[in-house]
Amino acid sequence: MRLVAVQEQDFDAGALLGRLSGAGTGGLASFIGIVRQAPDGGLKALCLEHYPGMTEKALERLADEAEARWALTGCIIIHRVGRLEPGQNIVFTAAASAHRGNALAATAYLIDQLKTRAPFWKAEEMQDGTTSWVDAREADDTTAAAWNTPASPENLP
Amino acid sequence: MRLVAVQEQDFDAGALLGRLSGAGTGGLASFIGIVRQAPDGGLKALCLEHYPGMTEKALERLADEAEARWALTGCIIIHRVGRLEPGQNIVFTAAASAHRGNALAATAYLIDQLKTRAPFWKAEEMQDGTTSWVDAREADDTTAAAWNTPASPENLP
Amino acid sequence: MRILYFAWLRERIGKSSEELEPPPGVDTPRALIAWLRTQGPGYAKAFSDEKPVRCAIDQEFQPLDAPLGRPKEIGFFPPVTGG
Amino acid sequence: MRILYFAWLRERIGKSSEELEPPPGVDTPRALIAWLRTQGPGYAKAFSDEKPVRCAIDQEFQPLDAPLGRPKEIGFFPPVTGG
Repeated sequence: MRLVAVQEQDFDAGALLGRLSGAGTGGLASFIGIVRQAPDGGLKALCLEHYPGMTEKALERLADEAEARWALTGCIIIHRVGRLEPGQNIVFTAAASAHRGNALAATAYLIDQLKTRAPFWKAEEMQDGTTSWVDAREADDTTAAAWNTPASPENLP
Repeated sequence: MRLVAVQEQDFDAGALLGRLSGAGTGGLASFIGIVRQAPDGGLKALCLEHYPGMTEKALERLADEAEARWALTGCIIIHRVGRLEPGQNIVFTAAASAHRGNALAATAYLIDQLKTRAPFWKAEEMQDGTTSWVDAREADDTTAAAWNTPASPENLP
Repeated sequence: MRILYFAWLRERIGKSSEELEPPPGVDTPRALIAWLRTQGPGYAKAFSDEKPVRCAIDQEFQPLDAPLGRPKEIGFFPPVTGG
Repeated sequence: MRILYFAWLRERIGKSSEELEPPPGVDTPRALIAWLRTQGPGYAKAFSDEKPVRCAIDQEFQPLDAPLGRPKEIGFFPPVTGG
């Protein structure tokens, strides 16, 4: 089972997980990214833009990589675009495998790689009326790159 | 939000995830363990027994540890007992945090620790009519113990 | 004290729990196992090999050589296999 | 070729895409940026600093010094911030 989508509407995590629960699956891991309110409560919404066509190709490639690396029985990547308020879902990654370690590692891989290798851009709309583009985080590059080192996380619990 | 339960009935992963999606949560990770059919199709069911009272205490302690270690905004551990057929859910762990790495690590921690530190026992009921108790896996001890080493996984992606 | 048995220990002994008063000098789970072994063939079979036997004293995992104290409850079981 | 702009590059240039035929000799994204910078104040502002500019040639990420070839489509954008 493979599902990759870029969409404005919300996703139903329970229904998506149900679709991954097939023959041979022993473990099913998932991650949901949610719009987080700023500590000062100042965030009104995130506006997410993407590169149609390229995004889908980039996400399919991440799914290919994860399936090949962890012998998955299925995986899902869904990313929302448009205007999203605090508390709303942004992104869903999930992976199913015979063994729990593979499902957990692949789920983390998908979200870590997506952050640096899929063409999405966030702007923050603040309560005070200002809007600004979010800067890329160097930590995300470091995290994504660590999957390519010899001590990469799939060798760990 | 904290929920720990041992129960015969199934759980609704979507509804559970919804309960973890609160203020301050930026990432929400989960793991579902599913009864896996044996490669030869010979498994009829798993029968899960536990130590009432002790189990709940053990799971609450794991939740305490995860919340303290990863600054969680919430976590859930649900383990089913009784007779479960291939394809059915056994266990659910989930963790919510401001940051994705914490949610992912805590979710993996909860399932890894549960496997060696909560008093559950599985018996396999086979299609040929035989039943046998499942042996503990040494790999589970190694995986659970690795969380206590200096290079423990929360320092990695 | 209340003694509980789980999984194949329960099956071999033929009961899931019982109230027993071990004799003086039984001061560790291992000593309790040695005494239980003398209580009948089911016990002898269940505890023939101590290696795969684990225990909890008042619902806390303890090594077989832990001081037994005066617990309300002691459980014997094989290594856990949940998850 | 079709050129696409995203995020603050789109805002500064004032359009999300356009068809342009750069002059001969524009053989890398970096050279294309240098030429675009001469096409008006919006372009000059968008591309005043190349450092935060990333590109994709025919929907594949490429360094600014990659050979441009004869692409159907080239996209310019800041570092990605999805997830």
